[in-house]
Amino acid sequence: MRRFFNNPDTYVTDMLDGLVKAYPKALAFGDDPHAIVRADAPVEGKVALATGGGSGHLPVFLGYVGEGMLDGCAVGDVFNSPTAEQMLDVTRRIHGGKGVLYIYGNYGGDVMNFDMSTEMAEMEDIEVRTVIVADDVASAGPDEAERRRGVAGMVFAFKTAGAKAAAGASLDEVEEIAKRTLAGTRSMGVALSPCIIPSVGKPGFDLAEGEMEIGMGIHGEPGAKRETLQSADEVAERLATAVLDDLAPASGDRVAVMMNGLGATPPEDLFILYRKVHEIVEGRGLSVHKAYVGEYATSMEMAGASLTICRLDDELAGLLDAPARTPFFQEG
Amino acid sequence: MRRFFNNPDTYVTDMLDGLVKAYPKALAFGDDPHAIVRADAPVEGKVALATGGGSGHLPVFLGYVGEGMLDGCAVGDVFNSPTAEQMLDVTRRIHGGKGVLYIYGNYGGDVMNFDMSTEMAEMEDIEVRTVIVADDVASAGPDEAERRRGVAGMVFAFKTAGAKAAAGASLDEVEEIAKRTLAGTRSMGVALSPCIIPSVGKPGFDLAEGEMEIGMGIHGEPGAKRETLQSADEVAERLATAVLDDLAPASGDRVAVMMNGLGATPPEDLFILYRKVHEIVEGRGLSVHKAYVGEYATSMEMAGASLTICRLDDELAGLLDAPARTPFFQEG
Amino acid sequence: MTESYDIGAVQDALRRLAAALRGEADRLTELDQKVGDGDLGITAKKVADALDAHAAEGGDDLGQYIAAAGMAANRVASSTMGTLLATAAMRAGKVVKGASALEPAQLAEMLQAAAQGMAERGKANRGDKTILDAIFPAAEALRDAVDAGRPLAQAGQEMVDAAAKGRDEVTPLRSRIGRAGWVGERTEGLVDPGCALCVVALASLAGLEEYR
Amino acid sequence: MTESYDIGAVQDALRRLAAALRGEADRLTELDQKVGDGDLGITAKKVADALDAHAAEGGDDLGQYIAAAGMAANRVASSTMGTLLATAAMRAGKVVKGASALEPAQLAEMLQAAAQGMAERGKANRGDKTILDAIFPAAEALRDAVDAGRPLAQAGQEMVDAAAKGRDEVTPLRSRIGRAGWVGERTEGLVDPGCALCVVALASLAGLEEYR
Ligand SMILES: Nc1ncnc2c1ncn2[C@@H]1O[C@H](COP(=O)(O)OP(=O)(O)O)[C@@H](O)[C@H]1O
Ligand SMILES: Nc1ncnc2c1ncn2[C@@H]1O[C@H](COP(=O)(O)OP(=O)(O)O)[C@@H](O)[C@H]1O
Ligand SMILES: [Mg+2]
Ligand SMILES: [Mg+2]
Ligand SMILES: [Mg+2]
Ligand SMILES: [Mg+2]
Repeated sequence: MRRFFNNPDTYVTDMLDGLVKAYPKALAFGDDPHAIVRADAPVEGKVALATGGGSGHLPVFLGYVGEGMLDGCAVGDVFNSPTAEQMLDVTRRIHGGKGVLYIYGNYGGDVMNFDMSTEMAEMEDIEVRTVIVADDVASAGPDEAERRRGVAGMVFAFKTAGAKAAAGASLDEVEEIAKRTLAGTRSMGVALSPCIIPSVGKPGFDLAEGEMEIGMGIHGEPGAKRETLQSADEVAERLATAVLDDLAPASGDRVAVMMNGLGATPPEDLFILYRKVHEIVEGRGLSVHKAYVGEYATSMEMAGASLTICRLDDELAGLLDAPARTPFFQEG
Repeated sequence: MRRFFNNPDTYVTDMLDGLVKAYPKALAFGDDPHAIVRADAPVEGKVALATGGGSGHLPVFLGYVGEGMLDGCAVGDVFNSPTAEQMLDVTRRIHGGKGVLYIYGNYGGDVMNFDMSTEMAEMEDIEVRTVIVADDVASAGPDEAERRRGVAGMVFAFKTAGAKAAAGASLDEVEEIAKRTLAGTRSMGVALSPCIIPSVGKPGFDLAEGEMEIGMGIHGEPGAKRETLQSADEVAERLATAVLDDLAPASGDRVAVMMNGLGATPPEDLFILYRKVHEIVEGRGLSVHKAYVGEYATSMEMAGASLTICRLDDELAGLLDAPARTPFFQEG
Repeated sequence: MTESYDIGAVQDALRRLAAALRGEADRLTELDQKVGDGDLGITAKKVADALDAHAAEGGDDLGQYIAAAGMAANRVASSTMGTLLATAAMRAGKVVKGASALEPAQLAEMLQAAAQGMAERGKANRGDKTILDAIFPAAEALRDAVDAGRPLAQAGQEMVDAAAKGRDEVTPLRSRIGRAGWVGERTEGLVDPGCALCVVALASLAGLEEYR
Repeated sequence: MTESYDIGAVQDALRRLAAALRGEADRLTELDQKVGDGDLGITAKKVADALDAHAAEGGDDLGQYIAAAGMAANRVASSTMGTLLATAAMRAGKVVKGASALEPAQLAEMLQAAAQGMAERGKANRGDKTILDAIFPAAEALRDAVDAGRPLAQAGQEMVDAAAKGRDEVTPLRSRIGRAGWVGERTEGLVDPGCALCVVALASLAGLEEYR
């Protein structure tokens, strides 16, 4: 394993300790060290946003906690859900009197624990709503789109819903923005190598040099197909075609495009992929409102990339452009 | 090779094409596609800052072109200097009437080409000054510190000098800030894997799993020592000790700390390293003004990390905190 | 004389459950390795530790005490089964909130609430080949036996028999949900790990430790 | 009658230089592989292509024409040697700016300016085992021969002999600069690739193509 850590058992707590040491003005612990909230939480009179999920995907999830985005995040072990109580801890700390919106990826353990946390929060008279992210078109067909996994597309929902909440909107309004954003968001990824969970110590699957798995999930869930690695332009075309065919935007639509690296893929390569995606997007008569090229949702040291496209209307475009300040993401 | 590209010969031009497509409002080409400048260049009445060097290190170099940092960058092939004429192209386009400061890393080819560009620019009555970055303590002893390589520490000079220029300072003043910043900046890295130049197609050297090379350069230049991979805390201690012993700050000094990933190392691991570095820095009676944890200067898909520490005075601290907006770096 | 459980009996039951989960951990891991990610034994051990720690503390309100045992389990195990077991305990506790002793009818009500809670939590259906296919028949059997006035020992035996029968009936089927759902066809003929855990757990609660 | 070079002669010289660099590219690569990164042959070929393209165009001001040849070379080759060759041509051109024909004394002056330019550009010293150890003796020999009024053909022969002697004198030494400087001890006894290129280049300019 070509990695830096101490003890696999303290991998996540060491990481969180380093994170709060690095950004003491921005982030704070809850009662539980797996609960991370804005240092100024709760923001009174604002709808609060929370997310959560397994570690190993930075900046997803806790990297988006900050002004203009999320208020808190419950952090699980690597690729494992946090507990309901950790989520409840976050929920309590960020609640500013206007309710809490959960936005998180569609994984069984996360859903069950967030649901449990919701029940417990409601017993404390905190109103909680949930919007589940299911943007990965490779994980299920359009007929069962609600079964899809949640991947990098969640970042767009964090941004738009976060900006709406920062602007003073109600829980209904913030929830509606998150849903509207995700209704227009689709993703697909391609992996060129596995990654290693420190407590396991070896790759969860094999992927030989020169192979690629189109549609692989961010924990190594099997993809649509394993093939010979193709040129960047061909890979970009595969991803863009799958995402755009499913999203089916109308000519003239404005979109945001995210070319996301999974971990070990250099930014240089991502720009080479983006170049072709941009051409394809414009070739379909769409205009790119904003491009996001870099690491937004990762899988440790996995080599690979994912493409996310989000259809925008005027309000969503304005919310994407609104200011945000987190340790991992800034806008405006 | 687990990488995305089309033709090795067009690796850099494809990358730059994608980059300018992604950030058309921020970046523009010069006459030569290897010359990248702020879209609003030249900024009249401001000292202009330029850098340059080989590709393969994003965000170094061109990722720091933008408001509050650099005005332009000449981009060479992977790990190869750009040409003098490309540098001259950048120099001409960014010159706003108050002179140009070159800040770049101490590599033979870069130095010669920037010197040549300087001579040519002076024939066109553009005043050019040069500050060379030589922050890597592993590359030469303190007795021949001017021979050291330039690595991630250059980012601090880009930031402080860029902020000083944005505040309207003279070429003398901006040059002095860059020099003062670098006089207090030291770095050292550790590599866990090699990286691959696309046109070469195979790693430039071997580094087996379970080995680490302390002090390796960002192009794979040999380091101080090849050893068995140690725990994150031990690695952090090695780096921090080497950097701090050379810098020799006084107790009570304020510092900025950069825990930089070389490419394939997950951000999670960087925070685990940072945690220990933070303890050591505070243990020496220093206070951390600001931490930078992430990828600031990379070597393609190399696994590894580098530590940079920069001693600050009040003015430098203020310049670090001043606003900056580039596609890869934002502040304030 | 009605049979009834006080706090001491509940603590004993938790300890028996913990011992059973720990004792069967390796077998549960083996079963989960075939159809899932092989962490069910780890979950079982973590939950066992949490239950033992909880049993070391007392409580007046048995409902709250049992719900808190669920919370304690979830705190250490946020996997699917950890969450389902926590939910089961929380729901079971909720229906007897305020009680200082538990009578057979309440026990039957608790198991039904637990099954219902698991179903709501996991949004699976009976026949999807999950723990639901063991716990629902068990809850129904317990309710029927208690309603018919049969002694608790016999009612417990009928409960566990029903759970085991449910487990075996779905073994030939294909898993349709969770990680095993991705394995598809190859799950046919393999015991569902969650069902196996359910039988072990109910048997220990009923004092039938040798039952598998 | 003084010997002198016009634009046609300069174009011919550039073409001879290009042909020689191309012809020796593989040998230069081999030499650079032993002590450096093995790209010197690539640089030589790229420079050769640029010189041929430049030779296809004419120019009135020979100084500017030769300086522009250097710029053209740098445009395609930004490696150490590409930059040094470009600098050499630019400096050589500068000292004859405005000339439409070049006389022997000017040629000698040009070679000295070229050597001086390389030294300033690379900040190396004689004895560091670089191209400087070939080009400086060559420039001195040319100047002496021209000063003594010897015919240009003989002066050229003396120039190339001096370059080769300089190259051979540093071969036993250890490289102290550039990539070869990192290789250290193992460079002792190996020919410096830059010196080898210098001999080839000067020989071709002097019309002594067979000289190595
Ligand atoms: N949605 C669900 N509802 C009810 N039970 C489920 C569900 N998903 C899985 N299970 C049960 O959980 C068992 C696996 O538990 P566990 O190993 O903790 O899951 P995982 O490792 O996938 O989180 C399965 O054998 C099945 O009985
Ligand atoms: N600083 C220097 N000054 C003068 N000549 C140098 C210098 N560094 C290297 N050289 C010469 O350049 C030759 C190598 O050229 P080249 O292969 O282009 O270098 P690199 O591949 O390292 O850029 C050496 O053999 C030596 O003669
Ligand atoms: Mg499992
Ligand atoms: Mg699991
Ligand atoms: Mg070379
Ligand atoms: Mg080279």
